[in-house]
Amino acid sequence: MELSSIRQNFPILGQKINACDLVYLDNAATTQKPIAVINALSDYYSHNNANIHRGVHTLSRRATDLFEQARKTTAQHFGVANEQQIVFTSGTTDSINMVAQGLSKLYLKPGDEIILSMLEHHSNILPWQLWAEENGGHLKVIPLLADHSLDYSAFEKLISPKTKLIAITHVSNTLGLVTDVEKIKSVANRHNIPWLLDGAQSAPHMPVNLSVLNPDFFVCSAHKMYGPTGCGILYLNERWLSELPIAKTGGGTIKTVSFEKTEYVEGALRFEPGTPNIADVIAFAEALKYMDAIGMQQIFKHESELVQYAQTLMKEIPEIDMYGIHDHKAGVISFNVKNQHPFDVGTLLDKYGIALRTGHHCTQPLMKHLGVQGTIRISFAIYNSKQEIDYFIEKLKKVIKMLS
Amino acid sequence: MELSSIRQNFPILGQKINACDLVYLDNAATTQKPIAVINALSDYYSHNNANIHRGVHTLSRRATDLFEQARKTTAQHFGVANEQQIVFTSGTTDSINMVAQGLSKLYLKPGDEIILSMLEHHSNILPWQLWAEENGGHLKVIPLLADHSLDYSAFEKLISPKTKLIAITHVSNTLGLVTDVEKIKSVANRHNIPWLLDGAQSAPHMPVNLSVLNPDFFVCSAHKMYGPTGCGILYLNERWLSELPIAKTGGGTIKTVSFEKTEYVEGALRFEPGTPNIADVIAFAEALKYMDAIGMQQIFKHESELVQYAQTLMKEIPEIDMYGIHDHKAGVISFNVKNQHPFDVGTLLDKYGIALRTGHHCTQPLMKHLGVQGTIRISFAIYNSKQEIDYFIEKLKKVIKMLS
Amino acid sequence: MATMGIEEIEKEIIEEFDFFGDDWESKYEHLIELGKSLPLIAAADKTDDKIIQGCQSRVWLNADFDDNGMVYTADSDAIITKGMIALLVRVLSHQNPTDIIRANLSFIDKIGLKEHLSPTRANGLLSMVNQMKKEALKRL
Amino acid sequence: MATMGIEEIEKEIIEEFDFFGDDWESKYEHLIELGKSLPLIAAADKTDDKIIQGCQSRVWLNADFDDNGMVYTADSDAIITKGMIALLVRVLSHQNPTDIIRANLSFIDKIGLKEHLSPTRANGLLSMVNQMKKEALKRL
Ligand SMILES: Cc1ncc(COP(=O)(O)O)c(C=O)c1O
Ligand SMILES: Cc1ncc(COP(=O)(O)O)c(C=O)c1O
Repeated sequence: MELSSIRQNFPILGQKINACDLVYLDNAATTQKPIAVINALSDYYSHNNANIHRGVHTLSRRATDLFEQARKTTAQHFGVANEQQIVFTSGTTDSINMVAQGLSKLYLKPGDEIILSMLEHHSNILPWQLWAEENGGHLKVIPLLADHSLDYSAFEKLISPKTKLIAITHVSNTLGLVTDVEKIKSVANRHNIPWLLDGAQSAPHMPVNLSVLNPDFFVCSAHKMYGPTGCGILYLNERWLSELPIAKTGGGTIKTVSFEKTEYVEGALRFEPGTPNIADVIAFAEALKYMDAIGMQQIFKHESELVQYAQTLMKEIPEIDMYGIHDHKAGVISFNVKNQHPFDVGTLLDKYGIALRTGHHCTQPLMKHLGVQGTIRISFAIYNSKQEIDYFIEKLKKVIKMLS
Repeated sequence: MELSSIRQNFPILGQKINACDLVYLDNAATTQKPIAVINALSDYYSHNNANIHRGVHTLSRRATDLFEQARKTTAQHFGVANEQQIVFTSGTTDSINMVAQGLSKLYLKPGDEIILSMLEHHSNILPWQLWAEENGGHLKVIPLLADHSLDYSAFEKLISPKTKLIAITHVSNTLGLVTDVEKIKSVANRHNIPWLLDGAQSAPHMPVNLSVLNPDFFVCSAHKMYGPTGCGILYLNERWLSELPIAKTGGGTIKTVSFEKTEYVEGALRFEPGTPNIADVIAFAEALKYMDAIGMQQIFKHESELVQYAQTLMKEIPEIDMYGIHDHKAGVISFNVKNQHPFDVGTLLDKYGIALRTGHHCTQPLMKHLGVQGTIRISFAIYNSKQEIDYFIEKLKKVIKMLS
Repeated sequence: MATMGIEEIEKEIIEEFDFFGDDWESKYEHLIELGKSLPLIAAADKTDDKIIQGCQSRVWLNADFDDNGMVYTADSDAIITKGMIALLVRVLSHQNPTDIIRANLSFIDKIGLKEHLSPTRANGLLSMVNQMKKEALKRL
Repeated sequence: MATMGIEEIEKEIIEEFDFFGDDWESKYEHLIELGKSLPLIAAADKTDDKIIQGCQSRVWLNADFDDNGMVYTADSDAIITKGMIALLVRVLSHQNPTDIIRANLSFIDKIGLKEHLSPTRANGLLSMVNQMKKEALKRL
């Protein structure tokens, strides 16, 4: 697919902001949506809307088929043979909480340890911290090397007989650095420790084959993958699909209910109490099909080129400090303008139609490690272009001048 | 507003099912969506989509304003002065789980008792049952009188010094019977016991003023109120807004985070970790505006007339057993055809384009009480008409003949 | 063995239903008749462990094997499901296990009742077909 | 008291900004200049308890009262926010508490910087205005 034709699939990109063309570089926060996804929502509500499972009428059957087909599409996208291992949630944060709440019921014990990294997003810190505080658990943190990548040898030394889980981001949302999953996996497997991979920032940018990576848990958000807000997935391996205790319960998850005793169903539905986010799950499947039509390898290649291109140009601006410069990154660059507050830079660039994010990016521990209050972050998607980066660089230089 | 013009607002209603006009009588499961709601989704994704809070760019500010405006609209709709008391969740089931998980952290103790009723939906049973099983708690059940309404005098006798919560449905999703909230409230207040009102089936059908009802918790689902799937609310009174322990946590809920210690924000955001369901929350506000434009009083009146009309006609069909016949009902009628399985009746009526629900309606304890495997349920919305009921009655009679 | 093979019986059923053309009411009336005429499953075989739980209508299946091939008896509490069962039993009974396992049962589609075999259908029929095949597999 | 009233100063600022017309770049350059020229808050007053936390840029506010009315000093770590603060301090300093409480500060809208006072803005300015009014209220 040609880049220009890709852009035309995204209605929002035609917009003017402050009389300038919108240059949307805030994709790590959320991506824009192709018309196929937007239409999937209208189509669903205009033709097929009904509550699912248990319904005997035509609309209900149609909606159920679309929903369960979406589960299959998602499983296929991630190379998962048994689609029951795909649980639909309301997003990455929700998924991680479900795992944390579930594990803390039977599996995690007082004194146990969980290993995280210095790169984690708050959503992959706070649920574990809550467990630790309430149950006398401990969080161990993989430190960073000088280039801000994970210190894998320090990681291995953190393992102890009390280590019960490794929960790690696949891609840093602030720096774009890609975790060496094979290293994590081999250590986890050697010590027989379950591990969770936070794929919020990898799933949008690169091929992710879960039957190859084979984590115990994998989580991601539809809204960062060209899909709608309010939808995400929790992948569980076969073990946890049957063993993870449920923390959230309600209609639709049961075989029989009485006030004395309830018998739960097996499979994904066990973890999907209540009316699911039917429309958004169906629209999410359209987003996955859209990405697959372009090809995840192609997406990664395109975005890597943008990162290289931008990094090279930015290195030449003396007023800039970049964090986590690397060849192998997933669509994200973080930087600061010396002596300037990110907020000022972001506010002025917005005036030129450039949307980017400033602040701590929900990674305060990493900010502290970098010794900054916040950074300026640009992040790419398939519809971004080198021309946009040129424009960004031009305006960035201008803004630096305005501020100094 | 005229009924005919209301129907035109719902694109799906123009549909043919099996060559017949769609007659959608499954509104208690989920309602159809007016074009204003569908358009709100496309508009949002085509013009305003961005991640919210903390963003400095124009789209982010717009999306944040729309989202927080939706909170205000929701608060106004329910007569709530402080919009921070409106927390957006993924639905009723999610909301109840949040309360159950939160209360079980600090407030509920082993041996404590929670009072529910025989009418409850599984989503207002299972979260409490999970607590009870895991923590040695007890569920007490308000029994029903012969007419299937709550036995309020038995209710009062269930109160003990160990009663820590009353969690009760505002309207029975299976029978449509309306709880006498004043009775629940006065007992709760007299004994100083917090109470939760499950408004999943009241909020769609009648005016609900939370500053008058003044429960500790109120929950409902957007998808049953002409809004999108994947969105609901948890209303908390001032006490619980500050006191309810959080059970789910992550990005966006914090002031400061370190691996050692986290300081949480105050207000609704405390309970909304991760990227919220931005688009659906905004579209939900459109649904509320749509209902308010018609008027909740008007909606209740229209649907009550339909219930009266249908009940009267159905009483004359000798093969029918109706459950919970009452003058004051919220848009729901449950019945069975003697000696016939609900599934058969539902399957054949679907052939005539009539969408209704059959089965246990996620109220198995009530089914057991009624001594049936399931019922056939018709449920109304603002777009239903007497002509549709005539058609339904005609076809129901035909189906009864086919089956016997 | 049955005097007719699976596909032959399927063909017979398709012709039988073709007779009704687009008149789904008659088609369903016929299905209901078939359901009513389904030989009852032995009470002893209608036990909880033989139940196949659809969300709504329940299905009981009993499978045996004799010189003529598989012998299925089945029941459901819903009459339309029972009619479908009658068709399935008619097609698969007294057939040899290999043929049963291979059967794709396309007649269900052709007589316009495919929806009843949908995996998301609440009537347990698809599970019944799978169970029928599983039982046949045991007898290979 | 200030020699000019709140609305008079607002009018002056509006005229000052009108000069730039639609040229937002110059307008922001002016704002940045104003920020840079804002008299520093006393180090002793720039303490954590005087901080008004916006999500991103932080604002410190100190309020006093003398014969001329309220005396505000303030600071921010972001320069644009500081420019806005300079305007607010210029308008509200040396005014009497009643006038401050009543002020609707419409000049911010008129000079095209309304977005900075949006309740969902991450810069803490709206909280600062509210805090300024609260301090005035104490001196009524
Ligand atoms: C009374 C009642 N409570 C709770 C629920 C659960 O709502 P949801 O499935 O939207 O979470 C329902 C929906 O069927 C209901 O009718
Ligand atoms: C690495 C990472 N983890 C988790 C999250 C949380 O995702 P969500 O806000 O969709 O729940 C994000 C989103 O910013 C992220 O980048």
